[in-house]
This record gives sequence, structure tokens and C-alpha cells, in this order.
Amino acid sequence: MSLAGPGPSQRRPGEAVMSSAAGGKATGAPLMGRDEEPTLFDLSSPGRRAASFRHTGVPEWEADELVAPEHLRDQPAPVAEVSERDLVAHFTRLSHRQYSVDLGAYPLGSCTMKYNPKLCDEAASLPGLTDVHPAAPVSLIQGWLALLVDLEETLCQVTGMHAATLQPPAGAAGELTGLLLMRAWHAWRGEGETRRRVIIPDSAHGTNPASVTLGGYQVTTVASDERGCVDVAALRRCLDHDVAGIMLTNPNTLGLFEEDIAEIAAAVHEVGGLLYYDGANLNAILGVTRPGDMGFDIVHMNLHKTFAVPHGGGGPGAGPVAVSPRLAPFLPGPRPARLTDGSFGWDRPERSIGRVHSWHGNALALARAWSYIVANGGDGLRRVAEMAVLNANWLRHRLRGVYDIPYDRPNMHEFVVSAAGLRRRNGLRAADVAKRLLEEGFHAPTVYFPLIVDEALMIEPTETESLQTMEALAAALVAIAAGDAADAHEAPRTSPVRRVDEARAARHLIPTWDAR
Amino acid sequence: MSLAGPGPSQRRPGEAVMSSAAGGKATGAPLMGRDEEPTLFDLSSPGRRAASFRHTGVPEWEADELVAPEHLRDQPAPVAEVSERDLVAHFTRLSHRQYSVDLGAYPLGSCTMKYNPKLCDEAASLPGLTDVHPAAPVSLIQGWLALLVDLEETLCQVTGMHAATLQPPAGAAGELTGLLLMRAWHAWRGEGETRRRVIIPDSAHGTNPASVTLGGYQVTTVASDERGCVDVAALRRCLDHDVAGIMLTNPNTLGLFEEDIAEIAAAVHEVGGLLYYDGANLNAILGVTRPGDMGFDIVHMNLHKTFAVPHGGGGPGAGPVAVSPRLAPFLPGPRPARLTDGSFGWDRPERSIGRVHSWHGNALALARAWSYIVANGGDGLRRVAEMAVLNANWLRHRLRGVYDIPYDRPNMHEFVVSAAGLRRRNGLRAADVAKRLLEEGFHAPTVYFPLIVDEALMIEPTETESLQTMEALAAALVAIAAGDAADAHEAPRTSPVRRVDEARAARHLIPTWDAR
Amino acid sequence: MADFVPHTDAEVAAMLATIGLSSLDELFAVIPEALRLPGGLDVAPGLSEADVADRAALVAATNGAVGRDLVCFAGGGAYDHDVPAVVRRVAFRSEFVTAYTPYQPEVAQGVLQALFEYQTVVCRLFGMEVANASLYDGASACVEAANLAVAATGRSTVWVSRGVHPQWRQVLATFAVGTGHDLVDVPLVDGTTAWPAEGSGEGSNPPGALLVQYPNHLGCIEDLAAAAQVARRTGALLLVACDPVAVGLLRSPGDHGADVVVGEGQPFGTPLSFGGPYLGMFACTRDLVRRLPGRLVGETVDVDGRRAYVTTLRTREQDIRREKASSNVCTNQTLIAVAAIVHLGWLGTAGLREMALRCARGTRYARQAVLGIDGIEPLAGAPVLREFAVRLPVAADLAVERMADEGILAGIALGPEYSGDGTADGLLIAVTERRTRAEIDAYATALEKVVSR
Amino acid sequence: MADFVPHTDAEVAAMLATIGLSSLDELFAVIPEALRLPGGLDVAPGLSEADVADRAALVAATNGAVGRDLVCFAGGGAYDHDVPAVVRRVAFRSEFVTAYTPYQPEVAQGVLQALFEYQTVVCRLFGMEVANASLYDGASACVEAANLAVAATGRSTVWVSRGVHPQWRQVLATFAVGTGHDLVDVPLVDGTTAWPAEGSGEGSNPPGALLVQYPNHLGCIEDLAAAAQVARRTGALLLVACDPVAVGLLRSPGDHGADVVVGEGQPFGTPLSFGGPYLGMFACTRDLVRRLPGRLVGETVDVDGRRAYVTTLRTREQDIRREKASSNVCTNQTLIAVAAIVHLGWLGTAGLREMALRCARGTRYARQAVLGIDGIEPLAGAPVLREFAVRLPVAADLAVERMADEGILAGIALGPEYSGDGTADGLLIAVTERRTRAEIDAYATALEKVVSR
Ligand SMILES: Cc1ncc(COP(=O)(O)O)c(C=O)c1O
Ligand SMILES: Cc1ncc(COP(=O)(O)O)c(C=O)c1O
Repeated sequence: MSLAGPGPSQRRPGEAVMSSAAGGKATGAPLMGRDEEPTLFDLSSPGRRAASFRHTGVPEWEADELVAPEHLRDQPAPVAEVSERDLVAHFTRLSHRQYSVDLGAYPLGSCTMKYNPKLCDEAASLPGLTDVHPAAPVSLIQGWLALLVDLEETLCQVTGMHAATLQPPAGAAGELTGLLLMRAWHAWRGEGETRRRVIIPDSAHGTNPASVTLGGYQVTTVASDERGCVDVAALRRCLDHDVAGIMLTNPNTLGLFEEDIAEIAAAVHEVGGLLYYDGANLNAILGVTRPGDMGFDIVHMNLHKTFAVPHGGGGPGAGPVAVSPRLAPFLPGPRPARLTDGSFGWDRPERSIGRVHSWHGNALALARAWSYIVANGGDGLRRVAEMAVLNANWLRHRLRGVYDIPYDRPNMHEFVVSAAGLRRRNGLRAADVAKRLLEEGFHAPTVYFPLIVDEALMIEPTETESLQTMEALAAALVAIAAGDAADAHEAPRTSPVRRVDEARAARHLIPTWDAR
Repeated sequence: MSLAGPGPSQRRPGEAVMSSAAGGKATGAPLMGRDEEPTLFDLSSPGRRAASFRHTGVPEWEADELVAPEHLRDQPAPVAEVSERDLVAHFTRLSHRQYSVDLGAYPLGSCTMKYNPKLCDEAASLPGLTDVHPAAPVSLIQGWLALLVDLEETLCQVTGMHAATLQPPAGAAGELTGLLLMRAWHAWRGEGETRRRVIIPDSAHGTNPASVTLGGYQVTTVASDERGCVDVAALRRCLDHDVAGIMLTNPNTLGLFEEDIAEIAAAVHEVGGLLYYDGANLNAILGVTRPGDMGFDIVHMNLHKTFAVPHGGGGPGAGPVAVSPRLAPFLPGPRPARLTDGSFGWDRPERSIGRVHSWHGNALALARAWSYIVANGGDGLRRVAEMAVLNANWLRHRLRGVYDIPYDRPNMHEFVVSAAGLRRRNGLRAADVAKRLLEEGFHAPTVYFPLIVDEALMIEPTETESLQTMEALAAALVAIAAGDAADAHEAPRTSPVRRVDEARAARHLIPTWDAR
Repeated sequence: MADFVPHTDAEVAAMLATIGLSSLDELFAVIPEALRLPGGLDVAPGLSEADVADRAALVAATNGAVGRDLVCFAGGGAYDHDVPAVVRRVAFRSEFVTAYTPYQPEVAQGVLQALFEYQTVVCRLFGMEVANASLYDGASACVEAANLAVAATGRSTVWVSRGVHPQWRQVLATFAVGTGHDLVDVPLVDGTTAWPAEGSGEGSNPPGALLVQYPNHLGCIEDLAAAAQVARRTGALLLVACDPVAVGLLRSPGDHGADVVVGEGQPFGTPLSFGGPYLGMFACTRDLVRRLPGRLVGETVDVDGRRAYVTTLRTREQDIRREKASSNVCTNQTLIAVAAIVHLGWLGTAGLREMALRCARGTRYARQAVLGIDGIEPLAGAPVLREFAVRLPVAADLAVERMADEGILAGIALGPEYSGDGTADGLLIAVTERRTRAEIDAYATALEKVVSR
Repeated sequence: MADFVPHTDAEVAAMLATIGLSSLDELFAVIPEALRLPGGLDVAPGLSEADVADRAALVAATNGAVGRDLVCFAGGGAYDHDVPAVVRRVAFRSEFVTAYTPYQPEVAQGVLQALFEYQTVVCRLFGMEVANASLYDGASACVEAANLAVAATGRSTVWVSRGVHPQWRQVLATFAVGTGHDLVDVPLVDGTTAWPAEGSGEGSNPPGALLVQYPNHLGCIEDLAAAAQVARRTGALLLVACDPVAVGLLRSPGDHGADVVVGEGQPFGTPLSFGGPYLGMFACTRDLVRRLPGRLVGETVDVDGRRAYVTTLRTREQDIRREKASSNVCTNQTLIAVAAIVHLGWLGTAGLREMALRCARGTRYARQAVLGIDGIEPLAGAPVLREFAVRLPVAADLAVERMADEGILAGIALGPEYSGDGTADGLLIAVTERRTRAEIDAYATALEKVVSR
């Protein structure tokens, strides 16, 4: 097990007491010396500990008095052996090796990395919300049920739908839930066997096809036309009575509004299919137009995008699914419900597809979204969409003539540029632009997605960035495009580590410290 | 007003809407681009705001209906005009430009920069403690009074004194309070006019002489002997009946225990003087020996050193003062007191010198110290002293032969080395060692103090640093001493800014953004 | 109203001018008139920060909060453990909270290294070789485990022990409709799973997997050795849903030959949270790694040879593999995993064992006290660790309601499937390291009153 | 017991060996036997983190907390303002909390820049040119102001308005014993300071300073123009203790010609905190900067010419000047100043004005309601802004006790010095932006009951 520890003085082979690395040494970033940050395991020293436990007065039986020998482990499970001081310093230093929205702009297309108001953090950390057991009887959870019902009703209003489930913990889970609703609908209508295909555009996000498979359907991909929207003619060609439905994002992943949506809806409905709305891009249309009004039957929302649930470095999020009246009876249950006596309880939809979460979904994330909506209100939500779209269009204008803009027309909250031209001209790839941008103090856009654009850079500024930040971002992108490729290949040079060898990670897999 | 703004694109003279800098641009540290962090004022844009206010239903009178014209300002006071997003990003980035104990070791001599347990943060942030008005009637503050009485009693036990005041908000305030107690004592004994001098050793901290002056006394400096301790003979020479008292730190600022303290106490008491104990170094002797047992009459403690009140970048702290029985009647009032019926109230000492704080001292800092003491207990406090002294002695051993150690004998919690030899040999000054250490991921020791040691580096590891951290610190100090001076003069190179021009700051004073 | 959009009117005007528009509405000109929402949303106007805080406080006040209003003896996958201050203070630093999935590893080493450490500890607890960076919750981890096993074995039948949390089994059933898996319910006998005897299962449609919970929903310690034998016999993979606290004392499923071990990570650093966000833990043997669902962090180096971390084997994932991906999961529960590794780091090797031991002690003490009450009997005879089930002389849900009046959350009322006789008189009682002897005594006294009424 | 010392027994043994000792006791061999504490401290053994939390919660539960138990109408230098979430979330990040005084500017730019911004806003509010990085509290700021003025003028007499917070005046008196300042009490007439008329003061011992509070302790708006005139006439410096919220609406003391402006910064980002830590604000004119007490942050550049901040004019300070220092202050209230600048940044220009305006509106509304009650009269006629004093028909402290039973903290009972007739029937009532019309109405109703009993 080789390991570059923090400095030779740390590695005295054989010297038991030296088993640990230096927990009190700042590492790997400015203010922080030049070394790598050791792991918790490098920082461990036999017998060191941070934990302490309440005095309970419970009899102190020994393990072997409580557990039969065949079940009892002979060695404690090795976790780590660090002091609270080293533990805190370690994770504080790790936080200094992590970019985040709270440090700067994060124009990561499709992810809606807006600033998340601090008041939402606090609303969601009230003990009256965090310390509630999910199996507590309804009499003890009236506040939670009221909050969930209020949120569900508001989300239906925002999407123009009739009823919703808050259980799905993320967008992809919402997608699969939606597809199972589709399945249940067709099965109930006796078409369970005949409806086999779900159509998705070639610009769709990867979770869409993956969810279609898990939903038991085959994927039919429909091409986008030269405008970057669904090719309606092509769509009509693959529509038939074996089509269960279509999944669309609108605005789509190019940031373009599918203008023919009404026609598409009609065509799909005509063959008995259902329309699924991937709500990842809902931020663009809040208070302006609604999926329900466009003819969608099923809608998922990414509360961790549109409604300011912070992304947590990869989650948790929340992916509620809202549906039209005819699909409401199929929703997952139990559902929070307002009872006739004005109190709240649980309700199980008559033809429910069943549970999709261990409990009631990512409740605290739902509480954050609720507080965000209460703070913004209807008027505020529309302003969110307006400024998100304004920022994105403004930035697209600024980048004209600098980057190729394959679909150079009014976009919604995001837009996609291509580095293909740059690559041809001076060998600058989308990845290089991304890495250079990191050096300039911004997070990178989404790269190489959507797949239909070569050397794609998908840029979503969000509404919380100011004009001045847009100016700085534009200036950086312009400078980078004018820059020299050799220099760009060196980027990033200011980050705690430089370009990472991803191939090696896959080739010699080291998934744990013990696998070193 | 010249100002290096964050990048040319930000500074379009005349373009009103561009008045603000880019708030969403990470700056000035890894992860954070290369620019300077703009100020709140650079980030301001006319009309931008973050604040919102509760709906109260109170009539909305206009300002001129409420305030007479001669009192009303004609322009709102200019503060700043930023969004919550920019505000949060700004201070988050500033935090990435700030070293702290939670990032790494902080061996800053005399400051006891130990790790502060997180449980103390939480104990001191309970609403039942933070949301209490200091003028509330005693019936509403029983918890607070109980906590303060408990803390006072424990601090008396720890110092071997009889009674204490918790009002002084810092060590220096404690010193001045102590000197006023000294004054009151002598005045009460009819010697107010005749007692004019207070003796302090030449190794004393600057606050001591400054406090003596504010206490209305003249400073008499007594030299340290070759052992680094008070020269008892010299002391006897300056002792007379015009001496009000002596201020000592024990262990002293060289980290050495004043072994002759009993003799010193006797000599000072003999001429009717009082002994004042500067408790900044109390960490070294917790549970081992007590100022009261050494013969001190007045003791101040720095709770922000010994009792894990975090230092907050410069404060707040707390500097309680404990005294022997004869001085108790002079303590500041009102004092929290346990009443005969078991409840708690306020008590005013009979010959009190009066208040030394607007209210009751830095209450929340006192609560932190209380929780730290409750967590450690008597046994834990002794262990704190043992490990603090062990770390310091171990490190002194490691630095032997590398740095001059003017007083190379068993030290307490800290020790002082000198870079004088290094300076002669290769031009490396104490300041250079300090700056190089910053590059290596440690905070610097205290430099050029105490004044009696040339090129002093005062090193206090504290008990919360592990052996491995000590090893790394020793290794860094050894490497630095062996290093080349020219290289060291370049240090620090990894910090957000490099060596700062202090002379210029004083020469062209720019105390505010508006003074630029 | 609180406003989080920085644009001033002057700036909006300037920006519109730059893009050649004269009004904000024109931004949406591409949207067909017919689809535009007339008059805006029917959602109440926005509130100030203080008003939102007041509203939230009001809502929170109307719940029964553990610690504040109730002493908690409910578990069932959601436990009332102490969360040390360090978790709140460091795991929720804004760099972790407001980052996206680490797509740019150079500026995401914080989250990546924390996840690498989390994966390491998960493997150590479960006795596995690879663990992913988290799934949604215990239920979704079971679903992914079943999907993996079916894909790996090419067999679509999964034997599911009735000892698996009923709600997790419901979720399995929901998603099986899409995948077409055939879930076979395996009953419990006296508290542990009674696997089909020799001979059955080897026939026409052999199982691709066995799924068992350890300890199971009744708190009983399943015989994993026996389950492993059945798995070997039938050629199925052994999937174990494991309580990560229990393995502080119990032998790891890996020790017993499990192929995939999943679990609910809530006990580490996450408050009860009304059921979410929780933490789906997922680990498996190295030979199954290419079928691993979700994100996997691996160690590598940067161009200068410095240690670095990155998400790896990404070709399993939906964004690259699309319809052929091993799973559709994208956003997971990373922050909860970070909280878990901070809490685990605080507990440490000795602390995790002590936590489990203290739960077991409290459970033993409580079980003795509760079974001492007339008319209350054990629901199962098998040995338990940190949770136990009893049969009450009254309906369990009523008992829970009555105990709540005494400020006690008595446990979870079990469904009829667990009481042989079809009545719903089963009560599942959990005791964590937080519970004092006095609280347990008070519990027994209150329960005695309730059942004797 | 919670243990924050990392050393294992093996490490301790190894370290002792390194330094040639065989026991920990030997570390203290230099301490004379007679002075060693036999048997250790008589302090209870340590507790676990959870037990400490329980203890603290118990203590906290026995206080009357504003918001939780009480609606607050008490002020007097400690106000119940809203603190926005951003203050708690960013000002208390551990980098700010666990740093020492910025002795190494290269790694302390965070604290230094925050203080520079704080100093800038303090100057803007008070109409001054320099501000320091904080002092302990309002009282200590007054003391330092008096010291500065005496040193600057060479005159040891200070005229102190009785409108200055009585506790601040007590602190002034305490420290004047050491400095030998002669404090002269200047009475109030109908709520504002009645300075000695023309002729007095120019005589034998002319004042070195006038100290007045704005608005004063009764909430009345002092005539600073008049005070400035007296100062000019007598050759004294004008020292103003200024409510930093009030200047959101009121003309700044600087406008009126003040030389030194101090204040209590608690309203910005600091909860009531039972009186501390609070924030002593201190600002003065540029020509007094060399006498400025405490730390001053200045802007400069680093060796590469990049903007940087550093503490400057350090030769004023105790560590360099020792007995000749301008003050003995070393540790100050930096973190509270950081919280203040974060809160001020959140408020912004418009928000600070609105905060002051809302306080003034609530005060007007409450004053009308309270003065509408039979038997209650104004204590002073002068105009008020955000606080007002009334005379009750009953003893004020009793009224406060009774109001507390109604869940209302009614205000601060004023000492006899404020009621002409020597009785203690004065009540000081403060209304912040938090108070709703309903709360104020309930206050009046309750007070009417209390005084009519
Ligand atoms: C367009 C689109 N659809 C679906 C998803 C999946 O959402 P989640 O990551 O919450 O599962 C995303 C998120 O990246 C997305 O951008
Ligand atoms: C020896 C000594 N005495 C007194 C003080 C002053 O304490 P404070 O900074 O709390 O005023 C200090 C703090 O630096 C010190 O080290």
C-alpha cells in the first residue's frame, strides 16, 4: 500500500505511534501549504477517539452477554481513529478544496445552479421539522402534512396540473415514477401489452432513456430538426398505437422552446399516447406558461434546480411528479391529504402504483422548496424566470462571433455554444475552455451535452447572477477563446489539483483506501 | 480615488449600471481565480438590495411625519447596495482568505490557540441563552444567573481564589479592573496617596504596563535574571512602601515557571503590596498548581485562551478577575449571587469599585467557557495542562541545535527560541521564519516578543495538536532553518497576498474605502 | 417580499437594450400566445424573510418533535440517535451544500475525497470491496440490488424475506412492475426467514437473488450463514439489507458471503427528518463493480502526479450509457453521505462499537421491562439486537396514540402480516444510545397503564 | 467524558521518552512541591457531549427568552432586532471564529478586509473619517473617548450628560478613579441636556470634553447643534454616544460637528445575548487618528502591488508603546464587528433607513397607545425616535414583573434620577421593527390592567 503522506517526517516505518498523519497541518491550497490532504485513515492513530456518550444508567452488559458468539464480530469494525480536532480540520480543509455556488458563479447548463437563500436553510432546520419520526401517528404530524399539501397544491398551480406526489427523491426517480404511471394507465385501459415504445428526442438527458428501460419500455429516438426542436414530421412517422408516450423537456436541453408543442401534444394524444414533461428546465417558464397548458399529462420537477434546494455536491434533491386529472388515481401513496374536518391525514389513491420511497420523499428538501416558494410568491417566481431568460439571452449575444452558436435564436434560461470552430482553428476543445474557466474563478458550463452538438458548452447563468457577473463571465469566455491552446492544455493551474487522470482511475480502480 | 477593480470589464467609467463589480466571480485564491476580492462597495449597484421586513400592520407614517426637519438627514446613510447572493459569496470568499485553528495548527505563543470544541458553540447558541435581555428582572434570568455563579465558583476553585467578577470582557480589561481593586484596597487602608508604583518584569506583555498607567500608577520595570525569571534581588531593591503591587505571569512569557514565586510573594506582601496574576498562561498549570496557593491576591483569566472561547479573529473574549477574601468586598457589581432560598439574584459588594461593563460581561463567551469546563471536568483540565506542557517540551527538544534556545530548560506550555544565530549565519530573521512557516501550512509563532529575547519566536503548540502534527511542525521549522535566506525573503508565496507593505499603510493612511 | 434577483431596473433596461428588446415580455415571444399564462400564477404574493421564518415556525410548532415533545422509541429504519455538533458544523459547510455533482474534479476534491472516505468505511462495515457514493434510501438501494442481481444472473426471480421492511418491499413491488421481476415472498418463522427447503428453487424458475434484512424488521438477527447456503445452492446472489449500526457488534454480511450489501444510512448524522433525505448505502463484491448503480469515486493522480479523486467507471452511468445504463440514478444523496462520514469519523472504531453496544443494552433492558407487563408477549423468539417486537393485548395503533398523550412515541404499530392471527397488535420498539434508564422505566409504566385500561 | 486531547498512551510514552522523562508529573518538577495541588481540582468530573448539551438546555430552559417566552419592549442599548439568516450562516464561518488577531496579514485578509469594510460603514453612519476595529461595548467606547479627549486637550474635566446610559456613566466613573478624570454630571431638562449657560465652563477648569447620547437614554433626540456650540465655546471636544440605528434617519453627529462618535453596535447582527458580547463602535476625525484606541485596519499593497489590508499605526498600541499606549485594549470584539458588517451589508442603504423608519413608526404607535392609558404620562416632552419613557402610577419594576406574567417584557424600570420627584416610576419602552401592531395593542391592554390594579 503506497501512499504519499504529508511529508517524510510522518512516515517512520515501524514506529507505531507515528501511524497517523499530521492532522493539524493545513494542506493543499492557499493558506494551506503544498501537501495533499491526508485521508481520515492516514490521520488515524490506534486508540485515538472523539466520541463520547450520554450517561444513561442502563445496566452495562458486555457484548457477549447480549449477542450470541456466532453473531458477534471478533474485531470491532475498523472505521477511523481521529481526534475531534483533526476531524474538524480535515473536513474544513476539504471544504477549501471544493468550489460551490457560495464561492462564485456556476453556469452549469441544465443544472440551474442558482443561489439558494439562507432563510431556506434555517426554515428546514427547525427542530419541529427535523426531529419528527416518519412513522409518527397523524395527530403528531399535522404541521408536516399541512406543509406537504400546501406544497403539492402550489406545484400543481405552477405546472398547471391536477395532483402530485412528493415522494420521488430526485428527477430520475420522478421520471421512473411517471413512466410507471403511464404503464398503469395503459394497463388499466387494457393496453398494457400493446403499448411498448416511449419516444424521446435525441437531445434528451441520459436519465430519460435509462428510466424508459426501467419502466419496461423500448426507447424510440426522434431526431431534432435544424431549429433544434423536435422534428414534428419525423415524430409523426414514429407515432403509432404501440407508443405509450413521449418524454420532452420544454424548453429543451438546447434551451429552446418547443414551439410546436401543441401540435406534438395533439399528435401523441391522437394515438393514445401520453406526454411526459421533464421539468429540469422549469426555471425558464415559471409564471409564463405551464406544462399542463401545453398538453402534458405527467410532469416531474427538480426542486433542487428550480426551487433552490441546494445540490449538496450531488444530492439530495426532490423530484415531485404532477399529473392531469385522469392519472391522479394512479399516483403513489400514501398521499398527504386535507380532510373534510380541516385536519390532515394520509390518503391512498384508488388505483395507486404504490410507494416509490421508504417514507414520504426527501421531506426536508421539500420544506426548503416550500419556504423558497413562500418567500418568492407568485410574482417573485415569474421574475425568476424573466431574469434567468434575460441573463441567458444577454450572454448569448455577448458570445456571438466568439463561439459557434449552432442555434442562434432567442433562447430561454440556457443556451448551447460549440467549440468545434475553435478546435479547428486553434485546437481548443470544449474541455479546455472549461478548465481555463476554472482558473478564472468560475465553474465550467456543462460540456459535451447535449450529444447532438459537437464540442458542446451548455451555459445556464441563472437569475441570481448580476449583470456585472455576466460581464465578467463573458469577458473570461472571450479571453479564453482568444487564448493559446498550449496554454489552455495546462489549465487548471490554480486549483488544489491539476488535470486529473480519469483513464488511470478506471484502469487501476482504487475504490477505497484499503484497495490502494 | 484610484482602485484596482476586479478586471477591466468591470470598470466602464460613466456606465451607471456597471457601478458594481462582479459578485459572482470567485477571486484571489485557488478555486477562486486570480483577482483581488472586491469590497462590498465595489459590489454595490444603485438600488440593489437584500433586506426584507416583516409585515407588522403598524401605520406607515413617513419619515417627515415622525422626525422634525432639523433632525432628519436629507440623504440616506450610504451603506452598501448588494444582493444576498453577492453578500454571501463575498464573505464566503473572504473566509477562504483567512487562516484559522480549524484549518491547521496555530502555535502563536502566549495566545493558546487550541481547538475549540464544537459542542461549546452549540451550548452557547441556545435561544434560551442568546435571546435573553440583560435588563430582564431576576425572575426571568434564573438560568443565566445559575450558570454565572457556577462558572465563578469553578474559576475560583481553579485559581485557588475566593471570589470573582465575570464582567471584564478581555484580559486587558481584567488587568485594569485588578489594578483598580488594588487602588481601592490601598485607599481603603488610607494609603491611596502613598502607593504610587506597580512593578512589572521586563518580560511582561504590553497590556500590563498600559493597564498600570490607566490604573493611575507608575510602572517600575524589574529585570529578568539569566534564568529568565524575575531577579529576586533586583526586585527586593525596588520594593518599598510606595509600591502598590506587582504584576506577574506564571509561567512567565518565556514559558518558564517562576520558581521563587513564594519568596517574591512574601517580599511584596512584606511592604504591603499586592500580587497580581496575569492569567494568560493559566493553561500550563490547570489542576497542577494555583495562583492562590502561590500567594497572589488578584488573578485575571483569559477564557479565550485557557477555556476554549474561540478568538474570533481578535475577539470577543472574557477576562474574569478572581481575588482573595480581603479584596472580595471591592469587586465590581452587580454580581450574580446564590440567595438563601436557593434562587439566584444580584448582589452589590459593600465597597465595590463599580461596574466595568455595560451589562454583565461577555455572557455568551462565559457560557462557552462554562460548557468547556463542564465537558472536561477537573480531571480533564489537568490533562489539558499536562499535554500542553508535554507538547511544548517535546518540541523544544526537537529544535535544539537548530534554533538558539536562550533559556534551554524545562518549560511549561510554551517556549521561546531566537533566530539571532540564524540571522548572523545566513540572514534569516524571525519574520522570515514566520513567513516561510505560513507557506508550509502552519500559522506562525509570536515573533519579537517577549522583548528581552533578540529575534524571538514564541512557540505554544497547545494540547490539542497531536504528536504527528508536532512532528510536521518540527520538520518544517528544521527545514526552514536550513533553508536559504533569499528564498525565505520571497515567502509567503502561496497565500492570497504576499508580504504586505506595512510602512506604506502607515505613511499613506487609507482607513476606509472612501479615503482611497 | 424577499428578493433574490440582483437586477436593478436600470440594469434590466440596459440588458434588454443589448439584446435589442424593449420589454421583458418579448423574451417569451417564441412561446405561442395561446400557451401564455394570462394574469400570472395563482400563488400568494411573496413574504419577507422574517414572515417566512414565522410561517415555518408555526408549521414546526404543530408537529410532535422528538426531544422537544416526545421521547422516541420508534425505529423501523428511522432511529433517534444523537448527532454530534461536528456534523452540523462541518458537514454542512456551504462548499459541500452548494456544490453540484463533481463533474470538474479539479475543483471538487473536497466532495470527492469525502465520498472516497465514505465508500471506504461502508466497505469496512459491510465487509465488501466496493461501495457507491450513495443512493436515495434503503428502499431504492434494495431495488438497485435486485436489478443488479437479475442482470448478473439473467434470472428474473427474487426471493424476498418478509423480514425486509414492509415499505421497502412495497417499493420493490412498485418498480418490479417496470422491470418485470418476479418477487417471491418468503415467510418468517418465529422471527427469522424460513427459506424454501432443499429441492425447491432449483427447479423451473430458480431465483436470481435472495434478499434478507439483518437484523430484520422485527429486530431479529437473521442467520446469514444459512441464507448464504441457500444462495449457493440455488445459484442466486445473496443480497443483504443491513443495519449499519448493528454491524458495530455483529459479524458483517460480507463475512457470511453476501454478494451485495445495502442499508439505510440515516443513523449516521441524519436526524429523523420525517423520513428524508436519508441515505441509501450500497456495496458489493469487486467482480460486480461494472454493474454498480450510481456514482463511484476512485483514487488517481493529476498531471503532476499528486493524489486526486474522480468519479470513475462512468460508462455504467445513464449520461453515457443511456438506455443501457446500470441504473437511471443521477442526483443521489451525496451531502447525507458526507454527514455520515463525518459522524462515523467522530464515532471512530471504538465509538461505533460502543454506540451499537449501548443500543443493545437499552434494548435488553427495555425488553425485560416491557415483557414484564401482563398481557404483553414477544412477537418472535429469535434473538434481537437493538429493536424488538411484542404483541399487545390491544390494537397497537391505539396504544401508540395513547402513549403519545404521555409524551412517548411508543414505537411502530406492525401490520397484520406480522401477527400470525391476522390482528394488528404487534408493536415494534427501538431503543437507541440516547435512552436513559429513567426514560425506559417511564415507558414501561406508561405502557402498563395503557394496555391495562 | 468528552476528550479533546489527541494523545494516546503510546504517544505520551514515546514523547516522554524523547524528552527523557518517565512520568507526566516530572513535567512539573520545576514547580516547588509546596505549591503543587494535592489531589487535583475539586471540580466535578467531565461529561459527555450529550450530557453537556442536556445540562446547557436545562439552564437555557429556565430563562425567559424573547421570541420563545416573551414579547420584548425593552431596549436601553440592547434591542430586539431581527437578525437575518445570512449573519448566522456567513459571519460565523469557522475561519472567522477560530482565527486570532491578524498578526500575519498574508493569511488574515479575510478578517482584515471585513474590518476595513466595517470601519468604512461606521464612518459613513457617524459622519466621521476614521473608525477602529471595535472596542468592548458602548460603555468602554465612552471611556476611551473620554481618555482620548483628555489626552488631546490636556484638560481632565469631562461634562457628562445625564442622558447618557446610566450604566455607561457608572463605568466611566469606575475608570475615572484610575485616570483621575473629573466627571461633571450635566442634568436633563424635559428630556434633553441642559448645558451650563454662557460664562460657566470657561473658568478655572474648563471641560476637555462634552459627552452626550443621541438619542439619549430617555429616547429623546438631543440638540447636537447646541452641544457643538457649547463645545466650541469651551474649547472642549464633542463626544457623541450615538445609536447606530437612529442615524438611519437622523443627521449624523459628524454633520453636527462631533469630534468623536461612539456607539453600541449590538443592533447589527447580535442577539440580546444577556448583554454580551456586544460591540463598541468608535470613530473620530482624522486629526485625532494618532490617539485612536485599539486596532485600525488600513489598505495597502503587497510586494506584487496587489491590494492588501493590514493593521496600521500600531505605534499607538500597548504591545509597542507599553505604558505610553493610547489604550490598553488588545483583544477586542472583532467577530461581532464582522457580524455587524454582514448585517449592514444585508440591510444596505435603503434597508437601514427602513429599519430605522419602522422602529420610529412602531414607537409612535406604541407611544400613542400607552399615553392613552389613564394615569400614564410622558416622562419627557422632547421628541423621540425609537424609544420613549413614561411615568407610571405604580412602581415601574413591579409593573415589569406583572407584565412578564402576561408574556411581555415591558421595558426597563428607570432609576429615581429620572423622575423629578425621586420615585422610581419611570418606564423606558423600546419598539423595534419586529413588533407588530397586534403585539403593541396587546401591550397597551396588558399595561392598562397592570396600572389600574
Ligand atoms: C434535463 C434533465 N433531466 C433529468 C435530470 C435528472 O434529474 P436528477 O439528477 O434529479 O435525477 C436532469 C439533471 O441533471 C436534467 O438536467
Ligand atoms: C501575557 C498576556 N497578558 C495579557 C494579555 C491581554 O489579554 P487580552 O488580549 O484578552 O486583553 C495577553 C493576550 O495577548 C497576554 O498574552
